[in-house]
Amino acid sequence: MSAQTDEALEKELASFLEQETAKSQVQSSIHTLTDMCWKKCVTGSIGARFARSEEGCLVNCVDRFLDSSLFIIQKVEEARKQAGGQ
Amino acid sequence: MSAQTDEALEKELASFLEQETAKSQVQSSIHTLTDMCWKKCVTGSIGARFARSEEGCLVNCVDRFLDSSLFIIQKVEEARKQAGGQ
Amino acid sequence: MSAQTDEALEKELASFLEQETAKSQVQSSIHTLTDMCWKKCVTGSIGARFARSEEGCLVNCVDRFLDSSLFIIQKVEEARKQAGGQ
Amino acid sequence: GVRNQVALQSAQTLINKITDNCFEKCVTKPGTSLGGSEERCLGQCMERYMEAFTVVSRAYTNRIAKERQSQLLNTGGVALH
Amino acid sequence: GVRNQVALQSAQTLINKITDNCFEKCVTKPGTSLGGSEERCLGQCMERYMEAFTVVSRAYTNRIAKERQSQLLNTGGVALH
Amino acid sequence: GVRNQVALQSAQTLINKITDNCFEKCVTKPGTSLGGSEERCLGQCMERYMEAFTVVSRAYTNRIAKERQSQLLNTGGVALH
Repeated sequence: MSAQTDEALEKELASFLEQETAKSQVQSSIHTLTDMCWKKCVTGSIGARFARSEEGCLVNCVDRFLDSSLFIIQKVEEARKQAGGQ
Repeated sequence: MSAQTDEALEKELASFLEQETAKSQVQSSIHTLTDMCWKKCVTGSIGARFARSEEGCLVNCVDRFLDSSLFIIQKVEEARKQAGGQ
Repeated sequence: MSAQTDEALEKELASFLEQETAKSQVQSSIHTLTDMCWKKCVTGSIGARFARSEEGCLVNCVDRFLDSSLFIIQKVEEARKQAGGQ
Repeated sequence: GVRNQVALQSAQTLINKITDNCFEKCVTKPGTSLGGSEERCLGQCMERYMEAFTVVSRAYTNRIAKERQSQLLNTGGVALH
Repeated sequence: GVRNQVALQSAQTLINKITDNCFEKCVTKPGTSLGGSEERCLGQCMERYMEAFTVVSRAYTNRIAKERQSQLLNTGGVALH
Repeated sequence: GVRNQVALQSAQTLINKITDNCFEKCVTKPGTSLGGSEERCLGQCMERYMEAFTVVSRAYTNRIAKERQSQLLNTGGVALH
Protein backbone atom coordinates (compact mmCIF):
# COMPACT_ATOMS: atom_id res chain seq x y z
CA MET A 1 0.00 0.00 0.00
CA SER A 2 1.42 3.41 -0.97
CA ALA A 3 1.82 6.36 1.42
CA GLN A 4 -0.76 8.18 -0.71
CA THR A 5 -3.38 5.53 0.05
CA ASP A 6 -2.48 5.52 3.71
CA GLU A 7 -3.05 9.24 3.91
CA ALA A 8 -6.39 9.02 2.07
CA LEU A 9 -7.47 6.26 4.42
CA GLU A 10 -6.45 8.27 7.47
CA LYS A 11 -8.40 11.28 6.21
CA GLU A 12 -11.50 9.19 5.60
CA LEU A 13 -11.23 7.67 9.07
CA ALA A 14 -10.87 11.12 10.66
CA SER A 15 -13.94 12.39 8.78
CA PHE A 16 -15.91 9.28 9.79
CA LEU A 17 -14.96 9.70 13.46
CA GLU A 18 -15.86 13.41 13.35
CA GLN A 19 -19.31 12.57 11.97
CA GLU A 20 -19.86 9.92 14.62
CA THR A 21 -18.83 12.35 17.35
CA ALA A 22 -21.28 14.95 16.01
CA LYS A 23 -24.04 12.31 15.92
CA SER A 24 -23.21 11.31 19.47
CA GLN A 25 -23.43 14.97 20.61
CA VAL A 26 -26.80 15.40 18.88
CA GLN A 27 -28.03 12.22 20.58
CA SER A 28 -26.83 13.52 23.94
CA SER A 29 -28.62 16.87 23.41
CA ILE A 30 -31.84 15.05 22.51
CA HIS A 31 -31.63 12.93 25.68
CA THR A 32 -31.07 16.05 27.82
CA LEU A 33 -33.95 17.91 26.13
CA THR A 34 -36.31 14.93 26.42
CA ASP A 35 -35.59 14.61 30.15
CA MET A 36 -36.03 18.35 30.77
CA CYS A 37 -39.17 18.77 28.64
CA TRP A 38 -40.68 15.57 30.11
CA LYS A 39 -40.35 17.10 33.59
CA LYS A 40 -41.83 20.41 32.40
CA CYS A 41 -44.70 19.03 30.28
CA VAL A 42 -45.73 15.63 31.63
CA THR A 43 -46.91 16.70 35.07
CA GLY A 44 -50.18 14.78 35.45
CA SER A 45 -50.65 11.06 35.91
CA ILE A 46 -49.55 8.73 33.11
CA GLY A 47 -52.29 7.66 30.69
CA ALA A 48 -52.64 5.34 27.70
CA ARG A 49 -51.78 8.25 25.41
CA PHE A 50 -50.53 11.82 25.73
CA ALA A 51 -53.04 14.56 26.37
CA ARG A 52 -53.12 16.92 23.36
CA SER A 53 -51.63 19.68 25.49
CA GLU A 54 -48.73 17.48 26.64
CA GLU A 55 -47.56 16.62 23.12
CA GLY A 56 -47.85 20.26 22.03
CA CYS A 57 -45.93 21.31 25.13
CA LEU A 58 -43.08 18.91 24.25
CA VAL A 59 -42.66 20.38 20.74
CA ASN A 60 -42.92 23.97 22.03
CA CYS A 61 -40.52 23.17 24.87
CA VAL A 62 -37.77 22.20 22.39
CA ASP A 63 -38.31 25.28 20.20
CA ARG A 64 -38.63 27.74 23.08
CA PHE A 65 -35.54 26.28 24.78
CA LEU A 66 -33.53 26.81 21.58
CA ASP A 67 -35.05 30.32 21.24
CA SER A 68 -34.00 31.05 24.83
CA SER A 69 -30.51 29.70 24.18
CA LEU A 70 -30.09 31.89 21.06
CA PHE A 71 -31.58 34.90 22.89
CA ILE A 72 -29.10 34.55 25.75
CA ILE A 73 -26.10 34.01 23.45
CA GLN A 74 -27.11 37.13 21.52
CA LYS A 75 -27.39 39.20 24.72
CA VAL A 76 -23.96 37.95 25.84
CA GLU A 77 -22.48 38.94 22.46
CA GLU A 78 -24.05 42.41 22.71
CA ALA A 79 -22.69 42.87 26.25
CA ARG A 80 -19.22 41.78 25.09
CA LYS A 81 -19.23 44.24 22.18
CA GLN A 82 -20.41 47.08 24.43
CA ALA A 83 -17.61 46.27 26.87
CA GLY A 84 -15.20 46.64 23.92
CA GLY A 85 -14.03 43.04 24.33
CA GLN A 86 -12.31 40.92 21.67
CA MET B 1 12.49 -12.13 33.56
CA SER B 2 11.13 -14.45 30.86
CA ALA B 3 8.42 -13.45 28.36
CA GLN B 4 6.27 -16.19 29.93
CA THR B 5 6.36 -14.51 33.32
CA ASP B 6 5.71 -11.11 31.81
CA GLU B 7 2.58 -12.42 30.15
CA ALA B 8 1.33 -14.09 33.32
CA LEU B 9 1.93 -10.89 35.24
CA GLU B 10 0.10 -8.84 32.64
CA LYS B 11 -2.87 -11.21 32.77
CA GLU B 12 -3.03 -11.05 36.54
CA LEU B 13 -2.87 -7.26 36.43
CA ALA B 14 -5.67 -7.09 33.83
CA SER B 15 -7.88 -9.36 35.96
CA PHE B 16 -7.14 -7.28 39.07
CA LEU B 17 -8.02 -4.03 37.25
CA GLU B 18 -11.23 -5.58 35.90
CA GLN B 19 -12.31 -6.58 39.42
CA GLU B 20 -11.51 -3.11 40.75
CA THR B 21 -13.51 -1.50 37.92
CA ALA B 22 -16.48 -3.76 38.72
CA LYS B 23 -16.20 -2.85 42.41
CA SER B 24 -16.03 0.82 41.49
CA GLN B 25 -19.20 0.49 39.36
CA VAL B 26 -21.07 -1.25 42.18
CA GLN B 27 -19.97 1.53 44.56
CA SER B 28 -21.19 4.14 42.09
CA SER B 29 -24.60 2.41 41.73
CA ILE B 30 -24.95 2.28 45.52
CA HIS B 31 -24.21 6.01 45.81
CA THR B 32 -26.78 6.81 43.09
CA LEU B 33 -29.42 4.58 44.72
CA THR B 34 -28.76 5.98 48.21
CA ASP B 35 -29.17 9.54 46.93
CA MET B 36 -32.37 8.72 45.02
CA CYS B 37 -33.98 6.62 47.77
CA TRP B 38 -32.97 9.19 50.42
CA LYS B 39 -34.91 11.83 48.47
CA LYS B 40 -37.90 9.49 48.08
CA CYS B 41 -38.03 8.08 51.61
CA VAL B 42 -36.56 10.63 54.03
CA THR B 43 -39.08 13.41 53.55
CA GLY B 44 -39.78 14.54 57.10
CA SER B 45 -37.47 16.36 59.48
CA ILE B 46 -34.27 14.62 60.59
CA GLY B 47 -34.45 12.80 63.90
CA ALA B 48 -32.07 10.93 66.21
CA ARG B 49 -33.03 7.70 64.43
CA PHE B 50 -34.97 6.61 61.36
CA ALA B 51 -38.71 6.23 61.65
CA ARG B 52 -39.61 2.53 61.10
CA SER B 53 -41.35 3.47 57.85
CA GLU B 54 -38.28 5.34 56.53
CA GLU B 55 -35.92 2.37 56.93
CA GLY B 56 -38.46 0.00 55.35
CA CYS B 57 -38.96 2.46 52.51
CA LEU B 58 -35.19 2.52 51.81
CA VAL B 59 -35.00 -1.28 51.49
CA ASN B 60 -38.17 -1.43 49.37
CA CYS B 61 -36.93 1.48 47.25
CA VAL B 62 -33.83 -0.48 46.20
CA ASP B 63 -35.77 -3.66 45.41
CA ARG B 64 -38.63 -1.91 43.59
CA PHE B 65 -36.15 0.19 41.58
CA LEU B 66 -34.40 -2.98 40.44
CA ASP B 67 -37.82 -4.60 39.75
CA SER B 68 -38.75 -1.56 37.64
CA SER B 69 -35.44 -1.69 35.80
CA LEU B 70 -35.90 -5.41 34.98
CA PHE B 71 -39.55 -4.83 34.02
CA ILE B 72 -38.61 -2.07 31.57
CA ILE B 73 -35.70 -4.03 30.05
CA GLN B 74 -38.08 -6.99 29.56
CA LYS B 75 -40.70 -4.77 27.85
CA VAL B 76 -38.01 -3.31 25.56
CA GLU B 77 -36.85 -6.84 24.64
CA GLU B 78 -40.45 -7.88 23.88
CA ALA B 79 -41.00 -4.80 21.69
CA ARG B 80 -37.73 -5.51 19.83
CA LYS B 81 -38.73 -9.13 19.17
CA GLN B 82 -42.18 -8.10 17.96
CA ALA B 83 -40.58 -5.57 15.61
CA GLY B 84 -38.55 -8.50 14.22
CA GLY B 85 -35.29 -6.71 15.12
CA GLN B 86 -31.96 -8.40 15.74
CA MET C 1 19.20 22.98 23.53
CA SER C 2 20.84 21.18 26.45
CA ALA C 3 19.15 18.44 28.50
CA GLN C 4 19.35 20.83 31.45
CA THR C 5 17.18 23.40 29.68
CA ASP C 6 14.76 20.71 28.57
CA GLU C 7 14.26 19.63 32.16
CA ALA C 8 13.73 23.19 33.38
CA LEU C 9 11.19 23.75 30.63
CA GLU C 10 9.38 20.55 31.49
CA LYS C 11 9.22 21.54 35.15
CA GLU C 12 7.85 24.97 34.31
CA LEU C 13 5.26 23.41 32.03
CA ALA C 14 4.19 20.96 34.75
CA SER C 15 3.84 23.78 37.28
CA PHE C 16 1.82 25.86 34.77
CA LEU C 17 -0.52 22.95 34.04
CA GLU C 18 -0.97 22.29 37.76
CA GLN C 19 -1.96 25.91 38.35
CA GLU C 20 -4.40 25.83 35.44
CA THR C 21 -5.96 22.62 36.75
CA ALA C 22 -6.39 24.21 40.19
CA LYS C 23 -7.97 27.28 38.58
CA SER C 24 -10.29 25.05 36.58
CA GLN C 25 -11.36 23.21 39.78
CA VAL C 26 -12.06 26.48 41.57
CA GLN C 27 -14.13 27.64 38.57
CA SER C 28 -16.05 24.38 38.63
CA SER C 29 -16.78 24.73 42.39
CA ILE C 30 -18.00 28.30 41.85
CA HIS C 31 -20.36 27.14 39.06
CA THR C 32 -21.75 24.36 41.28
CA LEU C 33 -22.20 26.73 44.25
CA THR C 34 -23.84 29.43 42.10
CA ASP C 35 -26.33 26.91 40.71
CA MET C 36 -27.14 25.49 44.15
CA CYS C 37 -27.39 28.85 45.96
CA TRP C 38 -29.42 30.32 43.08
CA LYS C 39 -31.99 27.55 43.57
CA LYS C 40 -32.02 28.08 47.35
CA CYS C 41 -32.07 31.89 47.41
CA VAL C 42 -33.74 33.17 44.22
CA THR C 43 -37.18 31.69 44.76
CA GLY C 44 -39.45 34.61 43.81
CA SER C 45 -40.06 36.10 40.39
CA ILE C 46 -37.12 37.72 38.58
CA GLY C 47 -36.88 41.51 38.95
CA ALA C 48 -34.70 44.31 37.59
CA ARG C 49 -32.42 43.88 40.61
CA PHE C 50 -31.94 41.45 43.48
CA ALA C 51 -34.03 41.92 46.59
CA ARG C 52 -31.72 42.79 49.53
CA SER C 53 -32.54 39.45 51.14
CA GLU C 54 -31.63 37.50 47.98
CA GLU C 55 -28.12 38.94 47.71
CA GLY C 56 -27.50 38.40 51.43
CA CYS C 57 -28.79 34.85 51.11
CA LEU C 58 -26.31 34.13 48.26
CA VAL C 59 -23.30 35.26 50.36
CA ASN C 60 -24.54 33.39 53.44
CA CYS C 61 -25.29 30.32 51.33
CA VAL C 62 -21.64 30.05 50.23
CA ASP C 63 -20.29 30.54 53.76
CA ARG C 64 -22.81 28.24 55.45
CA PHE C 65 -22.23 25.55 52.79
CA LEU C 66 -18.49 25.67 53.47
CA ASP C 67 -19.21 25.66 57.24
CA SER C 68 -21.40 22.60 56.77
CA SER C 69 -18.74 20.90 54.66
CA LEU C 70 -16.05 21.54 57.32
CA PHE C 71 -18.45 20.47 60.12
CA ILE C 72 -19.17 17.15 58.40
CA ILE C 73 -15.50 16.45 57.56
CA GLN C 74 -14.64 17.13 61.23
CA LYS C 75 -17.38 14.74 62.46
CA VAL C 76 -16.14 12.05 60.04
CA GLU C 77 -12.57 12.49 61.35
CA GLU C 78 -13.80 12.21 64.94
CA ALA C 79 -15.77 9.05 64.15
CA ARG C 80 -12.72 7.56 62.40
CA LYS C 81 -10.47 8.29 65.38
CA GLN C 82 -13.01 6.82 67.82
CA ALA C 83 -13.20 3.68 65.69
CA GLY C 84 -9.40 3.47 66.03
CA GLY C 85 -8.99 3.61 62.25
CA GLN C 86 -5.87 4.61 60.34
CA GLY D 1 -17.80 -0.63 15.14
CA VAL D 2 -18.02 2.98 16.28
CA ARG D 3 -21.39 3.40 14.55
CA ASN D 4 -22.94 0.64 16.62
CA GLN D 5 -21.36 1.98 19.78
CA VAL D 6 -23.10 5.36 19.36
CA ALA D 7 -26.48 3.66 18.80
CA LEU D 8 -25.96 1.22 21.68
CA GLN D 9 -24.86 3.99 24.02
CA SER D 10 -27.95 6.01 23.09
CA ALA D 11 -30.30 3.03 23.63
CA GLN D 12 -28.69 2.42 27.03
CA THR D 13 -29.13 6.08 27.98
CA LEU D 14 -32.78 5.96 26.90
CA ILE D 15 -33.46 2.90 29.06
CA ASN D 16 -31.75 4.55 32.05
CA LYS D 17 -33.74 7.77 31.58
CA ILE D 18 -37.00 5.78 31.29
CA THR D 19 -36.20 3.83 34.45
CA ASP D 20 -35.34 6.98 36.45
CA ASN D 21 -38.28 9.09 35.27
CA CYS D 22 -40.90 6.32 35.37
CA PHE D 23 -39.79 4.95 38.76
CA GLU D 24 -39.97 8.53 40.06
CA LYS D 25 -43.51 8.94 38.65
CA CYS D 26 -45.04 5.48 39.14
CA VAL D 27 -43.51 4.18 42.39
CA THR D 28 -44.04 7.02 44.85
CA LYS D 29 -44.22 4.85 47.97
CA PRO D 30 -42.13 1.70 47.41
CA GLY D 31 -43.89 -1.31 48.97
CA THR D 32 -42.93 -4.95 49.43
CA SER D 33 -43.60 -5.72 45.74
CA LEU D 34 -44.57 -3.89 42.54
CA GLY D 35 -48.37 -3.60 42.56
CA GLY D 36 -50.52 -4.15 39.47
CA SER D 37 -51.25 -0.45 39.08
CA GLU D 38 -47.55 0.37 39.44
CA GLU D 39 -46.67 -2.12 36.67
CA ARG D 40 -49.41 -0.71 34.44
CA CYS D 41 -48.11 2.79 35.08
CA LEU D 42 -44.51 1.71 34.30
CA GLY D 43 -45.58 0.12 31.01
CA GLN D 44 -47.55 3.17 29.88
CA CYS D 45 -44.86 5.55 31.13
CA MET D 46 -42.25 3.67 29.08
CA GLU D 47 -44.38 4.08 25.94
CA ARG D 48 -45.00 7.77 26.68
CA TYR D 49 -41.30 8.44 27.30
CA MET D 50 -40.31 6.77 24.04
CA GLU D 51 -42.99 8.84 22.26
CA ALA D 52 -41.62 11.97 23.94
CA PHE D 53 -38.12 11.02 22.76
CA THR D 54 -39.40 10.69 19.17
CA VAL D 55 -41.31 13.99 19.36
CA VAL D 56 -38.28 15.81 20.79
CA SER D 57 -35.88 14.24 18.24
CA ARG D 58 -38.08 15.36 15.36
CA ALA D 59 -38.56 18.89 16.76
CA TYR D 60 -34.83 19.24 17.44
CA THR D 61 -33.60 18.01 14.05
CA ASN D 62 -36.26 20.10 12.23
CA ARG D 63 -35.14 23.17 14.10
CA ILE D 64 -31.43 22.57 13.55
CA ALA D 65 -32.08 22.06 9.81
CA LYS D 66 -34.08 25.31 9.69
CA GLU D 67 -31.37 27.23 11.53
CA ARG D 68 -28.68 25.79 9.22
CA GLN D 69 -30.63 26.97 6.19
CA SER D 70 -31.22 30.48 7.47
CA GLN D 71 -27.50 30.67 8.31
CA LEU D 72 -28.26 31.98 11.77
CA LEU D 73 -25.96 29.38 13.16
CA ASN D 74 -22.40 29.15 11.97
CA THR D 75 -20.87 26.08 13.58
CA GLY D 76 -21.83 22.86 15.27
CA GLY D 77 -25.45 23.53 16.17
CA VAL D 78 -26.96 25.47 19.04
CA ALA D 79 -25.03 25.31 22.28
CA LEU D 80 -26.33 22.43 24.33
CA HIS D 81 -24.20 20.60 26.82
CA GLY E 1 -2.67 1.33 45.04
CA VAL E 2 -5.77 1.03 42.86
CA ARG E 3 -7.65 -0.76 45.64
CA ASN E 4 -7.19 2.19 47.98
CA GLN E 5 -8.14 4.62 45.24
CA VAL E 6 -11.55 2.95 44.81
CA ALA E 7 -12.21 3.07 48.57
CA LEU E 8 -10.95 6.65 48.87
CA GLN E 9 -13.00 7.78 45.89
CA SER E 10 -16.10 6.17 47.40
CA ALA E 11 -15.51 7.81 50.81
CA GLN E 12 -15.07 11.18 49.11
CA THR E 13 -18.31 10.68 47.14
CA LEU E 14 -20.14 9.74 50.37
CA ILE E 15 -18.94 12.92 52.12
CA ASN E 16 -19.97 15.05 49.12
CA LYS E 17 -23.43 13.43 48.99
CA ILE E 18 -23.88 13.92 52.75
CA THR E 19 -22.88 17.59 52.48
CA ASP E 20 -25.24 18.24 49.54
CA ASN E 21 -28.25 16.39 50.95
CA CYS E 22 -27.84 17.55 54.55
CA PHE E 23 -27.16 21.20 53.66
CA GLU E 24 -30.28 21.05 51.47
CA LYS E 25 -32.32 19.62 54.35
CA CYS E 26 -30.88 21.39 57.40
CA VAL E 27 -29.93 24.87 56.15
CA THR E 28 -33.06 26.07 54.37
CA LYS E 29 -32.47 29.79 54.99
CA PRO E 30 -28.71 30.44 55.26
CA GLY E 31 -28.05 33.04 57.97
CA THR E 32 -24.90 34.81 59.17
CA SER E 33 -23.69 31.70 61.04
CA LEU E 34 -24.70 28.06 61.53
CA GLY E 35 -27.25 28.02 64.35
CA GLY E 36 -27.28 25.39 67.09
CA SER E 37 -30.33 23.65 65.67
CA GLU E 38 -28.75 23.62 62.20
CA GLU E 39 -25.58 21.98 63.58
CA ARG E 40 -27.65 19.42 65.49
CA CYS E 41 -29.60 18.69 62.31
CA LEU E 42 -26.37 18.32 60.26
CA GLY E 43 -24.89 15.89 62.81
CA GLN E 44 -28.01 13.71 62.90
CA CYS E 45 -28.47 13.95 59.14
CA MET E 46 -24.91 12.73 58.61
CA GLU E 47 -25.58 9.70 60.83
CA ARG E 48 -28.90 9.00 59.05
CA TYR E 49 -27.30 9.29 55.60
CA MET E 50 -24.52 6.87 56.54
CA GLU E 51 -27.16 4.48 57.91
CA ALA E 52 -29.11 4.84 54.65
CA PHE E 53 -25.91 4.08 52.70
CA THR E 54 -25.40 0.89 54.75
CA VAL E 55 -29.07 -0.16 54.35
CA VAL E 56 -28.96 0.46 50.58
CA SER E 57 -25.59 -1.34 50.17
CA ARG E 58 -26.92 -4.41 51.95
CA ALA E 59 -30.22 -4.44 50.02
CA TYR E 60 -28.39 -3.96 46.71
CA THR E 61 -25.76 -6.64 47.22
CA ASN E 62 -28.37 -9.11 48.58
CA ARG E 63 -30.52 -8.53 45.51
CA ILE E 64 -27.63 -8.84 43.05
CA ALA E 65 -26.57 -12.10 44.73
CA LYS E 66 -30.14 -13.43 44.50
CA GLU E 67 -30.43 -12.46 40.83
CA ARG E 68 -27.06 -14.08 40.06
CA GLN E 69 -28.24 -17.31 41.66
CA SER E 70 -31.56 -17.44 39.83
CA GLN E 71 -29.70 -16.76 36.60
CA LEU E 72 -32.16 -14.06 35.61
CA LEU E 73 -29.26 -11.77 34.92
CA ASN E 74 -26.59 -12.81 32.48
CA THR E 75 -23.87 -10.16 32.61
CA GLY E 76 -22.56 -7.42 34.84
CA GLY E 77 -25.49 -6.84 37.12
CA VAL E 78 -28.67 -4.87 36.58
CA ALA E 79 -28.34 -1.81 34.38
CA LEU E 80 -27.60 1.16 36.56
CA HIS E 81 -25.65 4.13 35.31
CA GLY F 1 -3.44 27.99 24.91
CA VAL F 2 -4.50 26.13 28.05
CA ARG F 3 -5.18 29.41 29.87
CA ASN F 4 -7.74 30.44 27.25
CA GLN F 5 -9.29 26.98 27.30
CA VAL F 6 -10.04 27.23 31.03
CA ALA F 7 -11.64 30.68 30.58
CA LEU F 8 -13.58 29.58 27.49
CA GLN F 9 -14.80 26.42 29.20
CA SER F 10 -15.96 28.46 32.18
CA ALA F 11 -17.79 31.01 29.97
CA GLN F 12 -19.50 28.14 28.13
CA THR F 13 -20.56 26.55 31.43
CA LEU F 14 -21.92 29.90 32.65
CA ILE F 15 -24.02 30.33 29.48
CA ASN F 16 -25.36 26.78 29.81
CA LYS F 17 -26.25 27.29 33.48
CA ILE F 18 -27.98 30.60 32.65
CA THR F 19 -29.98 28.96 29.86
CA ASP F 20 -31.05 26.02 32.05
CA ASN F 21 -31.95 28.06 35.15
CA CYS F 22 -33.59 30.96 33.32
CA PHE F 23 -35.58 28.75 30.92
CA GLU F 24 -36.76 26.82 33.99
CA LYS F 25 -37.80 30.06 35.74
CA CYS F 26 -39.10 32.20 32.86
CA VAL F 27 -40.71 29.72 30.44
CA THR F 28 -43.01 27.67 32.66
CA LYS F 29 -45.56 26.84 29.97
CA PRO F 30 -43.82 26.80 26.55
CA GLY F 31 -46.12 28.34 23.91
CA THR F 32 -45.83 28.74 20.13
CA SER F 33 -43.33 31.60 20.49
CA LEU F 34 -41.40 33.44 23.22
CA GLY F 35 -43.75 36.11 24.59
CA GLY F 36 -42.61 39.64 25.42
CA SER F 37 -42.79 39.02 29.17
CA GLU F 38 -40.82 35.79 28.77
CA GLU F 39 -38.05 37.64 26.86
CA ARG F 40 -37.99 40.40 29.49
CA CYS F 41 -37.74 37.74 32.20
CA LEU F 42 -34.90 35.94 30.34
CA GLY F 43 -32.94 39.20 29.94
CA GLN F 44 -33.27 40.13 33.61
CA CYS F 45 -32.66 36.57 34.74
CA MET F 46 -29.40 36.51 32.73
CA GLU F 47 -28.24 39.69 34.47
CA ARG F 48 -29.26 38.35 37.90
CA TYR F 49 -27.49 35.02 37.30
CA MET F 50 -24.28 36.77 36.25
CA GLU F 51 -24.55 38.96 39.35
CA ALA F 52 -25.08 35.83 41.47
CA PHE F 53 -21.99 34.28 39.86
CA THR F 54 -19.93 37.37 40.78
CA VAL F 55 -21.30 37.42 44.35
CA VAL F 56 -20.59 33.71 44.82
CA SER F 57 -17.08 33.96 43.28
CA ARG F 58 -16.17 36.78 45.65
CA ALA F 59 -17.63 35.05 48.72
CA TYR F 60 -15.89 31.77 47.81
CA THR F 61 -12.45 33.24 47.12
CA ASN F 62 -12.66 35.45 50.26
CA ARG F 63 -13.50 32.42 52.35
CA ILE F 64 -10.79 30.23 50.85
CA ALA F 65 -8.23 33.00 51.44
CA LYS F 66 -9.38 33.33 55.07
CA GLU F 67 -9.22 29.57 55.63
CA ARG F 68 -5.73 29.43 54.05
CA GLN F 69 -4.52 32.12 56.44
CA SER F 70 -5.95 30.54 59.56
CA GLN F 71 -4.39 27.25 58.49
CA LEU F 72 -7.62 25.41 59.09
CA LEU F 73 -7.31 23.85 55.68
CA ASN F 74 -4.21 21.93 54.75
CA THR F 75 -4.53 21.01 51.07
CA GLY F 76 -6.40 22.00 47.95
CA GLY F 77 -9.31 23.96 49.42
CA VAL F 78 -12.52 22.73 50.94
CA ALA F 79 -13.91 19.54 49.48
CA LEU F 80 -16.26 20.44 46.68
CA HIS F 81 -16.88 18.19 43.72
